[in-house]
Amino acid sequence: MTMQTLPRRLGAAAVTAVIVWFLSVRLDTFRDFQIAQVAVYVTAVAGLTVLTGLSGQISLGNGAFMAIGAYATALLLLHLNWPFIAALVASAVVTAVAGGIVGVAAARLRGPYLAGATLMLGVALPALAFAYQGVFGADQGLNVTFTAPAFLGATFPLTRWQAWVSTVVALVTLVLLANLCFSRIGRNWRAVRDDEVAAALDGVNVAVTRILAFVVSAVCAGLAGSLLAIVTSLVAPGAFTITLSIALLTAAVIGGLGSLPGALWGSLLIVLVPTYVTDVATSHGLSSSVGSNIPIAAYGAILILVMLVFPQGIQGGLVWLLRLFTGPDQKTRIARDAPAPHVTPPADEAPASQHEKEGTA
Amino acid sequence: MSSGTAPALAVEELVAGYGGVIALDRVSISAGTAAITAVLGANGAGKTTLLRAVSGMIRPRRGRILLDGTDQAGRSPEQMVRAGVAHVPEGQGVIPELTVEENLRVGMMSWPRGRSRADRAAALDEAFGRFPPLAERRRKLAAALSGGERQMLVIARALLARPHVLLLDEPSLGLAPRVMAQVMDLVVRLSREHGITIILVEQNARSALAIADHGVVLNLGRVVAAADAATLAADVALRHHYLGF
Amino acid sequence: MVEFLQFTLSGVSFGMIYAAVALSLVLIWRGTRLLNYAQGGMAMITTYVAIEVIYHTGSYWAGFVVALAAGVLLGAICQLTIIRPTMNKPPLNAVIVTIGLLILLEGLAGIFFGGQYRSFPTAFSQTGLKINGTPLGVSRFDVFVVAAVLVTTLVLAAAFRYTSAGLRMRAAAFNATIARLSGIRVARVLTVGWALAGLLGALAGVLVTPSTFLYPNSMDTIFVFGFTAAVIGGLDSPVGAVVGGLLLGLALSYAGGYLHNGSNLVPVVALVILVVVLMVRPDGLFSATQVRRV
Amino acid sequence: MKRTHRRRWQAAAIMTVAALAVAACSSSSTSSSSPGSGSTSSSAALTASAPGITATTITVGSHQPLTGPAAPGYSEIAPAANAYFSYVNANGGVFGRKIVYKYLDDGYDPTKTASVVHELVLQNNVYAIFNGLGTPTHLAAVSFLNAQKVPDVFVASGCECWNDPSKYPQTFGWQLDYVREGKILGNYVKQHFAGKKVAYFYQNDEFGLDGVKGLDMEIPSSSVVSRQSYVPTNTNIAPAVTAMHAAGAQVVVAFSIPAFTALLKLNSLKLGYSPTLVVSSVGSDPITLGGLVTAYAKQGGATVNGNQLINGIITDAYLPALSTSDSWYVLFKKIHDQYEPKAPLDGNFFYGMSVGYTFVQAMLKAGKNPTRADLVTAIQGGMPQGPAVAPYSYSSSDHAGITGAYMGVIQNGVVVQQGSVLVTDTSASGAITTYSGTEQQAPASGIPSP
Repeated sequence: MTMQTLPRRLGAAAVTAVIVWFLSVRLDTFRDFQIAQVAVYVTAVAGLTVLTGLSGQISLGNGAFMAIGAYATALLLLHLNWPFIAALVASAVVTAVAGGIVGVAAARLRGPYLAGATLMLGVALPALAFAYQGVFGADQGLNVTFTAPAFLGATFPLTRWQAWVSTVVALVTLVLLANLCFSRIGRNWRAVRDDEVAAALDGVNVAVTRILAFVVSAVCAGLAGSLLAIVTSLVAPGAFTITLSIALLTAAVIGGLGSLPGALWGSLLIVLVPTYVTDVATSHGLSSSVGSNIPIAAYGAILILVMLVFPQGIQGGLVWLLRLFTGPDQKTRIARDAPAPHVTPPADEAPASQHEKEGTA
Repeated sequence: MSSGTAPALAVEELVAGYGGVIALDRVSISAGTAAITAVLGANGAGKTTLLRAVSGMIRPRRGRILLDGTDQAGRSPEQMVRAGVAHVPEGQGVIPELTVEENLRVGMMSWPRGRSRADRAAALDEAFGRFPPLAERRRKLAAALSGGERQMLVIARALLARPHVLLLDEPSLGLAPRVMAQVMDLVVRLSREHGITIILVEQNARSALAIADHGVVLNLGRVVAAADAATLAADVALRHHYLGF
Repeated sequence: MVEFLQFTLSGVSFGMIYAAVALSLVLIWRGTRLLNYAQGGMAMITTYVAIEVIYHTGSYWAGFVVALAAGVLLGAICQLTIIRPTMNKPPLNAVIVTIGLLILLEGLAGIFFGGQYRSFPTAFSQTGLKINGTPLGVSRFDVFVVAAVLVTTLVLAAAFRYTSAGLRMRAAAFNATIARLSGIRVARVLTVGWALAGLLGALAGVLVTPSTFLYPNSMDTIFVFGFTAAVIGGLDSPVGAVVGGLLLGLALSYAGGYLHNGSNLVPVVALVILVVVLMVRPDGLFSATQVRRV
Repeated sequence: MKRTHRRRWQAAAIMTVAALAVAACSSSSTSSSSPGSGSTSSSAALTASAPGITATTITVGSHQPLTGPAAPGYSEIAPAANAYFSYVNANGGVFGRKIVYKYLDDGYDPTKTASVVHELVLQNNVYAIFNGLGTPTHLAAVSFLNAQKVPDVFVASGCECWNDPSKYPQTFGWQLDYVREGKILGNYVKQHFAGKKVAYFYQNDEFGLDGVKGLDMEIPSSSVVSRQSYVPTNTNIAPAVTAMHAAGAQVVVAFSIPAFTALLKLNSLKLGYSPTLVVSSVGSDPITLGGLVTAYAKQGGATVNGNQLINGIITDAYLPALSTSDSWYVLFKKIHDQYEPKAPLDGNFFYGMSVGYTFVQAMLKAGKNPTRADLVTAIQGGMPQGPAVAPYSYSSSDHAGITGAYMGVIQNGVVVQQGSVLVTDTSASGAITTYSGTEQQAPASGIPSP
């Protein structure tokens, strides 16, 4: 089935690519920059939504993988003058290794223990940039020079080129992830997420499956970090604080956990909402301490509201709307894509599993 | 409490389920005061759902749950236990992280605030008097108890709520035959000596009917038979068809 | 040698702060199987309340008490308004809601109290104690910090173990179904749990702020280390929270003091400790899982 | 199943369009909501001399840490500069044009900095980026600004990296850079505490490291017994202070922000440790510092006020002291009370006003209808000395800024000048010389003359 649907996904990707190309040419160069940013986040968030949504492992430290990818790219461009594409691939490999290591450690951990470990990873890793200033340049980080190819002409806006490159990488990543999710591996992820014991009895190697999920999400984060390096032209620890890791998880859940389109909605939210609210706030002549904090408060409030109004995230909400027109067959995939809610049984009506079985038998 | 005529517990036209699934379809049952009513049926027949609906663990969609003649449908478990219905769920009934005594104290949480320490202490002693094996282990974690002792503990805790109606879900599950016999004796004593109305859900229809006054057979959420225990036990066709013995 | 003593004492003083935060997380985790990422933010808000009270009344203790009360109130309100609705939704929703709450609180603090550093007075002298001439590197106030956290912990522990309310909370935490069938109003118990956690968080806030100053993000790092301490100790174990807090406080103090360029490596050291502990015991040092598996 | 997939991907594609359309819409709304830019983007080419300049307005942008861990202290600088601009606007403006100062929050996160600077330049069409704050943050913007040929003036950071005319022709530093500052402080220590044991306490970033670089140029390494760095996110500096104490340091030179200067004081208090403190101007603002340590003082046994705890701290300053006898202080206080009365009138506020004044100076020098290039040329042509006590270094080959400072001692909440103003360069060999010129008086009008 994967083989048959692959062309469709490629088609969809191509369509999206054309749309982005059209927008990037039509809209002003700042929008190009925002497209590039969205593409960067989509790449990272898609990886995380697979890790957390499908394999059921939470990570509050994927910003660290972005940092690894970004520094790898910066060092390769800086010292070895590699072409970006080569550096991109190399960064993916490096982060894959890092993801493997973390995955092995993570494979035994659950829920908040995994969250705590990954959170600390996200806090600790940037500190290394200070500990080894010679290599990583402390807080000043490493400068990355990235220019549009000559054949596009001298006047070609760099931001548009950044938007194109990032979008292509993001789309390729999404297509590959989509195939992965609906391949045997993806099914194993869901099986492990829903019931490890049952999965193991079905002959799924639980540990390997979970580690693989970490590797995949790490690679995505690494690619995103690599893109971020060329989009911001600087790789510095200040860009990879825990705030970033939390923003990634937030985007994944808000967008709709386990859903790739959801990754897009989440990324659009974290890129556009702050800019938009800031402009509104500042344009109303509020004192700067008030005006600058309104976007923060608003962002927090939005997170809470979306979670209470759309338990399945934005994608869940959209699919629910879609179902009003296209019949119930969409329901199944929300059920499939959403993580199993049984991890935290609600304190009130919490049927022990055997009761549930009898109830639904 | 109730005049012998009105049933202690009557369920009328009860409909309940989970999500899209209907697990109980217009079920009606009436249990006489101080009688043992066995609820029988294959796995998935809706037995446990019936108990969960009566104890308020799930909210019925339709129908009435009459306790001494007053409708209690839609009440929360916290309210039902105060109304005199104690539910001993199947399986993990004990809280292993708590000591035996603490498990029993939990049984008195439904008591009105007013009751004195002395009353509670007395109730505890009574429980330990009834179940000496528990008394020996009162300060041990419940995790340390054997299967039979756990079943005792759970029933003892339920009794501390001073119920009029006791809902027992598979009390004999996974117990050695000898222990199982003890549990069944206990159930009988509870009804005969303490006048507690008992709803007994059992896979093991034979032993259940042996001690029950009355029996109800569920299949796929519907009542397919309701009669004296003896009559049911004698009905060969029914036994083969629904009870598999 | 003297240095070692000084590192140890200041490590203990900070460790107790981490312990207090860790305890507040454990309280909520045991009750709701939810990790409250807003704990630090809530503590930050209650500390601002304390500062306002202190600067208006001039009394430290007035501020102290009001802060704890505010913590109780804030905890209960948050649980009732935004946490309870998430209880029957996918577990990560609750997590994101607490993260959203954290961001919201930090934004509100910036709006209402401004972004500047605020200094926080102390109950006792900050000048260092000496034992026959040797400075210990800690002040009377540090002693108060340790004492306050210890006393609060012991009181809570006793309440959990010996009072009927404590039994209710434990029963609800370990098996909500049985608790409800036994007539315990679990929903109410959970609110109480959040209120107590709010109190502990507020305590940590007022105790740590004199050594960090107050600003909207001032509790972020404290929360991260408190969280780490809770995970090290095992989220089900109050004892673990305290031990984890002390362990982390000491380790970070020694690391900062003895490692070359140690201040950079403090988070790395914390990570190493965390990983080592979790590799040996995936549910923390004092996990209750042994009992559970029986 | 397959149908589901097709529908999913069609849905995804459709939704992408929708989403990006939303982005496009919010674009129009944002630009119209930002003052000035709405009109400029359409009419700039016709009437105005440069992007961001209309017949009536000059729009300049900046990135500032208004929220997040770096906000305390720094978030007041932009409002201060803005207060000065409001004063200028109310008094005739710059050749009749009003300055519109649009400063956006970057939370001290380089990624956000890149984002807001792109927004300011590409969407709000600012004429220049002014006083962008922070070294790592501004580094994420500097190459973009120079590529776009946008004047990047008076960066709020003492990194010598801004002084690189060949690489960053558009970029100008302003404040005394940390290396020069380190040299001046080091020179003082060398002269006054010869033979004493010295310890360094510095923030572990470019600010601290450059400062130490300067110190090492002057202080013989033999006399440095301990070098302790701190990370701003970790307030437990007890280990560092204990180490300096144990090393027997009699003089502690601190390149720290005010909060950590205060924590240094607190932890010394706990150790009964009282070295001579030499603190860089960044971390020694008496108003801020006094406010922070008051809390310790209150409970410090004696009923002293904060100022007594910070009395005797040796520091340097490149801006005049905040004393009523100083003409700049009088001017800036007047403006403060009129336009930003709620803000604390401390060193940061004074800094914002001063750099704002310098920008107005530069705009006036750039001419009636300046292009972007004109501003750069004007500054490279050399700037008249402003509030700063030392002259600017600006030339076509030097974009550094203020070149010197005076040493002083904090007494009763004011920095009391010791000796004359010293100027130097950033090279190890460069001598530290006395500046013969005198401090400029603030113009009566409060506005620099063209």
